[in-house]
Amino acid sequence: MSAQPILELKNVHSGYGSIKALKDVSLKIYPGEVVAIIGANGAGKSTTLMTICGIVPLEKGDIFYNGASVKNIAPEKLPPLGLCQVPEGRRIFPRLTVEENLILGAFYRNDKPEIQRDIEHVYSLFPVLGERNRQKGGTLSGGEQQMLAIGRALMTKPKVLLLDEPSLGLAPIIIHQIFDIIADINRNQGTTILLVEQNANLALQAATRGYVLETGQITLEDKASSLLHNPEIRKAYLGE
Amino acid sequence: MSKKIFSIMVMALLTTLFIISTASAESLKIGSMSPLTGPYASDGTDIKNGVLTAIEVFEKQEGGIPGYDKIELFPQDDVCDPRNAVAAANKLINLKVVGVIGAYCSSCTIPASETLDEAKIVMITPASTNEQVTDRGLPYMFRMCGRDDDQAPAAAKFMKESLNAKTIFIIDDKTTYSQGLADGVSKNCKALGMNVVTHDHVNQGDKDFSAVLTKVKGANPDILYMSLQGYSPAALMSIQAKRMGIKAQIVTQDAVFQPKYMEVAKEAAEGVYLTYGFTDPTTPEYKAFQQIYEPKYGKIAAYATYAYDSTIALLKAIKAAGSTDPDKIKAELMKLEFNGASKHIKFKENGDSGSSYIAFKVVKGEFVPYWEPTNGLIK
Amino acid sequence: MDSFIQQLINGITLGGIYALIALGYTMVYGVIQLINFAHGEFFAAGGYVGVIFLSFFTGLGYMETHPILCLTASFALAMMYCAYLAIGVEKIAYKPLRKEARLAALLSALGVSIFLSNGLMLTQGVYDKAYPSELFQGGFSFGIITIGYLQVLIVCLTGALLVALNLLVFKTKIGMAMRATAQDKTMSALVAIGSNKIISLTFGIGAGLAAAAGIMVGLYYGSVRYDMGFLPGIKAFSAAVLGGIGNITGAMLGGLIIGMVEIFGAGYISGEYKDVFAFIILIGVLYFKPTGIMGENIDDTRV
Amino acid sequence: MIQEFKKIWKQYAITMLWLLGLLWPLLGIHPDGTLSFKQTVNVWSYIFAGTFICFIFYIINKSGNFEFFTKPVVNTSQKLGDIVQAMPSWIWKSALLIGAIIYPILTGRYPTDVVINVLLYICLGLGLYVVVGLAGMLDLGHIAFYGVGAYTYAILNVQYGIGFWVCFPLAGLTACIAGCIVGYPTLRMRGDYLAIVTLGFGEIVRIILNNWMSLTNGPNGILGVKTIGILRPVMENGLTFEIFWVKKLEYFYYFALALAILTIIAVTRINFSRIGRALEAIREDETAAELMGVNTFYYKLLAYAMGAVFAGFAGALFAARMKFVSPESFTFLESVMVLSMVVLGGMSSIPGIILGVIALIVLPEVFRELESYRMLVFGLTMIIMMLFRPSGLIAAKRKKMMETKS
Repeated sequence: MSAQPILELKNVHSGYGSIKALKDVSLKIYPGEVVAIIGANGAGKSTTLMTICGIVPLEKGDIFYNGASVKNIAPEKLPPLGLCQVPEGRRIFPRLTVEENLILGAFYRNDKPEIQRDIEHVYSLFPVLGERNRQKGGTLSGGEQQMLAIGRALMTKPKVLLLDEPSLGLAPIIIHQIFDIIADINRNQGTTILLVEQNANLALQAATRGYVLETGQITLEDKASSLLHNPEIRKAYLGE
Repeated sequence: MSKKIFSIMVMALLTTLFIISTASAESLKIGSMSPLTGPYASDGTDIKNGVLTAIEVFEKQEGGIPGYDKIELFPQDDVCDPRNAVAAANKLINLKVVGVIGAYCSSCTIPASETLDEAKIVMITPASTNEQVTDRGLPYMFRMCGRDDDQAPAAAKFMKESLNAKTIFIIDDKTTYSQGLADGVSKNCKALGMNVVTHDHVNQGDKDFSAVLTKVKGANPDILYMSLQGYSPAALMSIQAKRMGIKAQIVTQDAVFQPKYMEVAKEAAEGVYLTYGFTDPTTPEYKAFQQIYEPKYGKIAAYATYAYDSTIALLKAIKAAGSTDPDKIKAELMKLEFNGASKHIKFKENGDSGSSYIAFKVVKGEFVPYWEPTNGLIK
Repeated sequence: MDSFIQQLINGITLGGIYALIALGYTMVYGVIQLINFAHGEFFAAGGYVGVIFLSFFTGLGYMETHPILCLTASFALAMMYCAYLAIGVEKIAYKPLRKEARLAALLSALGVSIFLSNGLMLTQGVYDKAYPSELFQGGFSFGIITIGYLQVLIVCLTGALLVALNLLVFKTKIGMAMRATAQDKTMSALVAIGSNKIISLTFGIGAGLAAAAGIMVGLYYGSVRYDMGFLPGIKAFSAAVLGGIGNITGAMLGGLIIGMVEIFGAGYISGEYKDVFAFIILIGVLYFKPTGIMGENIDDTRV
Repeated sequence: MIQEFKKIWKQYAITMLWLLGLLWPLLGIHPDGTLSFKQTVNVWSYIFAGTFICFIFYIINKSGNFEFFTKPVVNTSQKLGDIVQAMPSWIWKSALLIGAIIYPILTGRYPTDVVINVLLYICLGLGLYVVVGLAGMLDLGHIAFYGVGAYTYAILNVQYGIGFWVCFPLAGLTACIAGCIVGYPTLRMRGDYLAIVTLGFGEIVRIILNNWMSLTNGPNGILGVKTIGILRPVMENGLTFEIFWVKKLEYFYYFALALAILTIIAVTRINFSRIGRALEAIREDETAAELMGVNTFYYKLLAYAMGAVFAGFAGALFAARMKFVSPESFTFLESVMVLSMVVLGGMSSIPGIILGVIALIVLPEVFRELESYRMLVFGLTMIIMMLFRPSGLIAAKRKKMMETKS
């Protein structure tokens, strides 16, 4: 592992007004890793991602991306830097077509031929999107929407991809498909992935390292494989 | 927490209300009420300016009123809304004004005068022409302008005798003033044997009159009688009528007597007739008014003159009465007889001051006296 | 029959004016779901700035030598002015309230509307301002039917703007970004769309359209007035809702329908009740199609 | 101090420059083809001076330099507040009530008149609160019910000579019927579609009032409406009753006060009743409410009807007090003002709405001295109030309603 983390959270505090969702969270993510954050409902997993992207305001602490602080950078300036999130619940634009959703992923880019190539690439990853490229996003099924959301994020050419609950509400077979593609993205394109999941088993199998988040605090940090075999984790999150 | 904020804010606001309602100064206070904001702000401002000019002229010519350093005006905005008018009236009562000039809209004058009557304050309206203003028999209500039922017969007579009209198309814009006048004209025209083709309505605030003007064009009457409140819709309608190629002569009324009408309507205003109380611009009274008014506020409009005369009448009466007792002021007002800027002023028993409606014609961007009821054409 | 055709022309013109205002209204609504009461005031401000520049050019004497150029310049300047005004207003009065309850912004918009119309009254005087230009005053005459050049111009301009806006919104990346911002501002930020910029842009375009409408109205009716924005504002709002609020073609359609209904109502039934007919049509349409004529049936993002 | 507030200073500077750019075309370009700057700079410098002073005060206050002054004030008000809080609510309420009762005696005619307006608008505002605040239906035509109530009394009184106490419930009834008529077709609509339809209904009512000459006397309005008459016992030659006309403003004030208090009590009861909860459920999620067995159709109609009844009562009192009704009192702008009162008050607390009503009725009166600048300042105040207290003067405890879904 290289010494310089690509993304680092230092003693991050954040929340929604009087509700403190994160208390002193520190994370380090190194290039090329797949890092999983697991935790129960309301532990602050999604807030962590939203804080990284600047949507939820940072109250204390700092966030470094590629060694530079991104504390005061507007959310919309982050994707051009290579930091992109697939938020919980997909949030594709329901009244835009599949293709328009993808084009918007490349909103900050001006290289038309390259964008076209990337769209083709997404279609090759998710052939079903190619078939439905003129359909409105809102009419897709859950799995297709998840694929579209990932595809759209890929259009930003991310160096670090933040994935929030990609398995939420999907059929097991689709989940596997999606996790295969996530692994593929990590392996073939060298994209660093930060994965937030409730499905700890799945997440830890896909990840190299893992963090456990409980009520806004990191309680455990280890190699994914060790976490997977940690009896406490197995008890708390894997239902044993 | 909320209780605390609540009580404090309530107290603060209501106390402010109390404080602002008490004023103190050793001056003679008179009030004016007219719409200073909202759609009729232009006419309302004319009224206010007229009153201010009158005070200035009166102080200069007659040296003010004995016992007071100066005459102070409290102009109130009524937005042409009855609720605001009554609030303004009550405020003026609290300020202990001696008399009130206003209001503009008849629908404000009527409820405001009821309120002012309770406090026995003299009110002279320079602009509300509705019959009900004085017909209710309120003792302290006076009127400087004419009445709808004076103007309507004059207009009908003019159309019959001078323009030889046989058919007439009436349009009003559904305000107390415009509709009352239009109804009167319609009745009088029928009585004189003219044919009222249609009496149609538009709405207050409309800009587009093409639908009704198309009807006018189809009906091809001799006269198009526009009864619209204010010069602004009248200018719009004149322009559109001209554009549509309507041949009918346009006749309109005193609300349009505002030089801005010609400025906006330009050549569409040429040849338009309107009825308005006869004003002799050569009298010294008018000149005194003009000298002060025009450099400050621009060209004189209809209601400014009436507001001026109303104020002069009120101030003369107060001076003659030598006190602020309303009954004495009233008595003096009834006795008063003088030449105002607009006309010879003598109040009748019901508070009206009579009127001398004549017809004007727009010639080269000026209102030119054209016809009068007794002698016909004015040379 | 002749008068029917004349009324039809009148209706199309009036509808065109409403549509022109409604286009801007619906664009702003489409992006931030704000009933922008101040839109009517942008329209009035456009009319005023138009007359200011036209008189200025007349005063300089350019109007006689280059009338078309002056008119175009006035249009451009007024549109820029209103865009400038609207962007500033948005930043001051709407942006801080974006995260608050929707009605808070509505109230702020009402305050802006009152403020602007009174500001116009105070700076421009309480009297109507006449348009100096005699441009396009003539018209075609067929028997007793007359069609003014300005009527043709209004309809053409509305049509052209409709096409241009549709192209902008549906064919360009900016348009896509606008639609995306309308649907989900957080997600838009996550794909690098600066929603503040997009919203400013939308306000600018919307107010520019309003300014164009203001000048057209000034030219057509011959004068402008400080309170001219209020009624057309309500009518344009009705038109936008009738067509399916947020939908550009719908706004156009709604404007035309309301204009037609008013003219035919006034022409054939009764002048004083013409607004009643317009509103009854509006209520009737919404009763059977609660999201307007062209509105989409996805209303979960609204209210 | 300057460093700390660098951002605010910058924003302020930009705003002032923007304003200068805004003013110049309006004031500096003349029809004779000349350009000038003097007037623009003059006007601008007045505005600048005014805002600058306010701004300095704002900054000083924010940076805590006023603490020597504000702290004791805040402290005492805090203490006062604590005392108030500690007192049982009946003391607090009766204090307010006593204040309300002696208000006309302490003050003059004009404050009493304005407070009568406030009381009538409290009824209107609380009626609208049931529709907007509780049920979450945006209503832009509420003033129509006020108009219906006022005209009901005026017509019945002037044409048929029926007294106030008979007409008063009838005014509520007709307004209620009007509410149902408006409510019925609009129940399928949501959000802004609903808003425009209620706006339409409001305008239709106004236009009908303005045009139905034979019934409403059109724009002339109805004159000679009798005020409230009460039977007063007279002790001369035995016990007889005579009719006493409530002509004096001070007496009338108490009727308005009584109606306002009744409305406050009624709306409070609704607020915490089954109906209130059902309406709130509809506001939060109509579909979910329906699935939970709330008859949304019935409750929404009920909300309209109740809102309308209060407005109708207020209308009857308005007619009795003005002794005159005309359509000018029931314009769209009035509807918007009533809605503004509810929104400004925080949309879901009754004291808040009362405060909103007081603010929006009293402020234009306070600004009366400004003559033509009155509405300009009023508009500005509205914006500023919203910017500083975006969730209303008294923010609701549950402020989830009507939020934009992010």
